[in-house]
Amino acid sequence: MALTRDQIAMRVAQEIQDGYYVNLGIGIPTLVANYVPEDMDVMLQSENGLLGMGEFPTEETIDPDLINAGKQTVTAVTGAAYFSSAESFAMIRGGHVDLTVLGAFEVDQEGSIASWMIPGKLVKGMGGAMDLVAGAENIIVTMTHANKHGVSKILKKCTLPLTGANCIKRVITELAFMEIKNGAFHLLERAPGVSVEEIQALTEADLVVNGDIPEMTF
Amino acid sequence: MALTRDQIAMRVAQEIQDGYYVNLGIGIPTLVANYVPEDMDVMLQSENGLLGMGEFPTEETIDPDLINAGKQTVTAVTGAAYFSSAESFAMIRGGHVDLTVLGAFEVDQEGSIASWMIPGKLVKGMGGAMDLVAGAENIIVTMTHANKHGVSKILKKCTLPLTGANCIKRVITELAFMEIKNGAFHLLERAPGVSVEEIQALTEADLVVNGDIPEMTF
Amino acid sequence: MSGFNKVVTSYEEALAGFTDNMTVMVGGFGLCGIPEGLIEQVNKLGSTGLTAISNNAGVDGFGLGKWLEKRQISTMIGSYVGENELFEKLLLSGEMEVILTPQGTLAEKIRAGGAGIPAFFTATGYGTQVADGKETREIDGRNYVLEPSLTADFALVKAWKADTMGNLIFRKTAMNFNPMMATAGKITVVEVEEIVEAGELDPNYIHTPGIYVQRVIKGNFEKRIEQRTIKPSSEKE
Amino acid sequence: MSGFNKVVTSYEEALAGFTDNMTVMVGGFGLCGIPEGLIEQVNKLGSTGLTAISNNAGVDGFGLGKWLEKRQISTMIGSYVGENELFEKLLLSGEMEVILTPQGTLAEKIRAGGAGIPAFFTATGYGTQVADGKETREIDGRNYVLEPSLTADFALVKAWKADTMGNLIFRKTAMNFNPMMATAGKITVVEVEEIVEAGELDPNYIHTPGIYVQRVIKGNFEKRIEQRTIKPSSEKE
Repeated sequence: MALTRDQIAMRVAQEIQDGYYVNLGIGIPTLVANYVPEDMDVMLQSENGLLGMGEFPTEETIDPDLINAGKQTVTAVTGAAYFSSAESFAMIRGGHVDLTVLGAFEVDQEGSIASWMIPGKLVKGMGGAMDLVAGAENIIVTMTHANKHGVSKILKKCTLPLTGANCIKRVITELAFMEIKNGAFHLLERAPGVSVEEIQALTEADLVVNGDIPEMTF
Repeated sequence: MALTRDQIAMRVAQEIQDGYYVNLGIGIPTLVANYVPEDMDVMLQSENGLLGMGEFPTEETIDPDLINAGKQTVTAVTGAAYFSSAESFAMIRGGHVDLTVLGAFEVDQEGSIASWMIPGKLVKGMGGAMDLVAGAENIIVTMTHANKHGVSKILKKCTLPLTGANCIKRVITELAFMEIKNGAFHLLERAPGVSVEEIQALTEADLVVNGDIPEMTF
Repeated sequence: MSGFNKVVTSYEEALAGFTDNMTVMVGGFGLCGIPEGLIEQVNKLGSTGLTAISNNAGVDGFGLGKWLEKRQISTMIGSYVGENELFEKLLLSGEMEVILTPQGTLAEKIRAGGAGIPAFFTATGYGTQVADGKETREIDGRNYVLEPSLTADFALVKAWKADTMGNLIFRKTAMNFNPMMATAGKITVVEVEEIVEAGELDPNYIHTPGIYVQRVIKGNFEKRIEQRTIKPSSEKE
Repeated sequence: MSGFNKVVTSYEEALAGFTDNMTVMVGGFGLCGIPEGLIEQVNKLGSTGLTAISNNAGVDGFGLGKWLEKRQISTMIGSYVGENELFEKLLLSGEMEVILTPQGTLAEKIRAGGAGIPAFFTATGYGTQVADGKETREIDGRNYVLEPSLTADFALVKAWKADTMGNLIFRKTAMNFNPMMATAGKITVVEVEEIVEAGELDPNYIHTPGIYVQRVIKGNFEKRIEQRTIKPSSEKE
C-alpha cells in the first residue's frame, strides 16, 4: 500500500544520524522532525537565519521575531543560534548542512529537479530552494510518484523550469525509495505491499531494478 | 622651512571633517589623531577589526586581546565595535571609510603608489595597504619628498612594486601639498618658507604650478 | 559626539532625499523584521518607478504590499512571491518587472555590494533560468554562475536597538536581510524599537557597526504575524 | 545531546588525523588571538610540507615562528612578514614558498571558501604583482582581479568561549581571522579559554554557530604581547 505522508517522513528519518544538522523544506519534509529516533539529536536549520529550530510556541511564548523559513512562528532549542540570511546561506552553499529534505514537482534521471514554478499557473518564487539543492551534498527529495491522473513525475527529463541541474541523488515517494546514478533511477526499496510492476508503471524514467527489491521497514 | 613630522600630521588633520571614519596607517599618519580639532569627533578604524580605536592603555587597562593594526596595545572609545577582519575589509573595500591616510616610498603622476616592498632588501608584506588604497575614495599620502640623498620620490612613474595603480589623489610632504590629476602633480600649498623652486627641484614628476601658491597655515 | 549623532525624529527627515525612480532595499523576511514606519512613509510620499530589492513583497495591504497597491514599484528583485496575490498578478501580467533571485544569491549579492565585491561565482541556479544570459564557468569540476552585486540609493532597515552613533543589534530571526542591506545603501536608514546612548551596547556583540548607518529613527511596530502557528493545547512538553 | 558534544580533552585528540602535506589555516593577527596550544601540538607532531594560511607567521620562537624553525611549512599564504626575521630569510632564500596576499583579500578568500563561493572579483591588487597571472576585468569602469577562494584540511581557531556544541564567541580584536577560518576548514578545531554548557551563550550574540565546528578544546593561553604600548605616565586623561 502506498505510504502516507507521515510514513514517507518516517522513512526519511531513518536516514538521519546522530549529530546531523538538517534543513527541512515545507510540506512532508517538515514532518520528518517528528520521527527522529529518540536516541538521536538533530539540529534543524531554518534558512531565514536560525540553527536549532524547536517546536511551535504556546500562546504565552509566541514571538513575532522568531519564525521559520515557512514564516511560521517557532521556538529555538537549547544551543540554538540566530544569524543573518547571508550567514545562513553561507552554511548552505558551503556544504555545512548534513542533510536537506525537500519536495518537488518533478525529478529526472539526470538528477535535475523542478519544484518552484509552473509557467502561467503558479509562481511562488524559488526562495531558498535553488541554494539548498546546489549547496547540499546529501539531499532527499520527497514527492508523490505521479499526479492524480496517474501521470509520472519521475521523468527522463523534467518539463518544468528547473530548481537545480544534476544535483539530486535520492528520492522517496509514496511507492519507492530510489537512487539516481549513471543516468537512471535505481529502485532501492518498495513501499510495503507495492509491487515493482506498480512502481514501474508510474515511472516514466529509466528504472533499474537489480534483483529482489526489499520492502521498507518501519 | 620643511615641515616636521608633526606639522605634516597637523596639515592632514585640517582635511578631517566632523563625523569622519578614518583609517590611519603606521608612522606619520598615526600622529594625525593628535591634531583632530577639539570641536570635531572622528572614529578611527583599525583594519584588524576595531572601529573606535582609543589611546594607549595604562598598565592597569592593558589587554592583549585589544590591539591595533600596528599590533600595539590600544583602548576602545565609547561607541566602539569589534568585528572580524572580513567585516573590517568589507568596510574598507566597500568605500565606507571616509578618509585613509598612509605613507609611501614613492608616488607617481598617474596616481600609483609603492609602499610595501623594496626588492631584495625589504619584504614586510602588504598587510592591508593594498585594500586600503583600492577601497578608499579619499586618500592622503604622507611621505618625504625625496630621500636623504636628494633623490625625488615624487615620480613620473614608480620604480618599486606597486601597492595600487591610479588610486592616489592627494600627497602631503614636508615641502608641499599636491593633488594628482590629468597625469600630473598640481601644487596646492607650500610649506611655510619653502619656495616653488625648491619643491620643483626635488620633484621628478611633472609639476603644475598655477598662479601664486599659498603657504600652509596652521 | 555631534558628528556621529545619527538620530532623526521624523519620518520626513528619515527619508529626506528619497525620490522617484530610486533603487531601494527593504529588510525583512515575510513580515518579520520589516521597517514598518519607513515603508509607510515611502507609501505616503507616493514615489513611483522604484526598483525595490526585498526578499518578499509583504502581503496584500501590509508591508510592501502597500507599494504594490499604489503601483510604486516598477522593478522588484526578490526571491519569493508567496501568498501575495497582487504580486503574482502584477508579475504574470507583466505590469511590474520581477527579477526572481534565489534567496541565498540575493543575500550574497547584497552582502557583496556593501563589501566592494562587484561579482562572484555561485553554483546556485546553474542550469536553471536564473543563469540565462549570465556567464557560467567550470571551476574544479563544478559549474558556477557569475552574479553581479547589488547596491541601492536607500536601504531601509529594521533593527532591535541602535545607539545614537548607529551601532545596531538585531533580534532573533528579525535579523534576516537587514544587516547586509545596512551595508549596501548609499543612505542607510534604520528604524528601531529602542535608541540607547553610545556605549550602552556591548562593543563585542554589535551586529552592524555604525559606519554603515546614516540615519536612525525610533519606530512603533505592529509586528504582524503571517503564519500564527501554536502548539496544540493537548500536546505536552 | 551526545551527537553534538564536540569537546575533546587532549591535544592528540584535537589534532587526530593531522598529517604531513596538509593545508592548515591558523587564526590570529600577530600574536593576538592565536590558538597557542594547537600550534604547539602541530610543532610537537613535527608534520612537514604544510601549506599554512595565516595573516602572519608569529615571531621568532613563538606562534607559527616555531613551525618556521622546524621547517614545517613548505608554502605560506599570508599578508605580513613583519618583524619575523626567520620568515624574511626563508622567503628571500626561496626555501619556503610565500604567497603574499593583501589582508582584506586573504580574509575574503577564506570567507568565500567557507561560504561556497569559489571565486570573486576585487579591486585590491589590480595593477600590482598580486594580479600577475590572474584574470582581470573591467566592471562599470573599474578594474578588478578575480581571486579564487581558500579552504583547508584543518582550521585551527582561537575563541574566547565555546559551548559544548561548538557555538563560539570571540573577544575584542582577538576575533580577527578566526570566524572566517572556522567556516573554511574541513575539520575545524577550536581552542578556547572557557567551555560552557549549551544554552549558556545567548543565541542572539553567537559569532560562529556550532555547525562549522568539529572539535573544541580548552587551552591555557600565554597571550604574549607583541608591541606593549602604554600611555606615558605623565599623560592625564
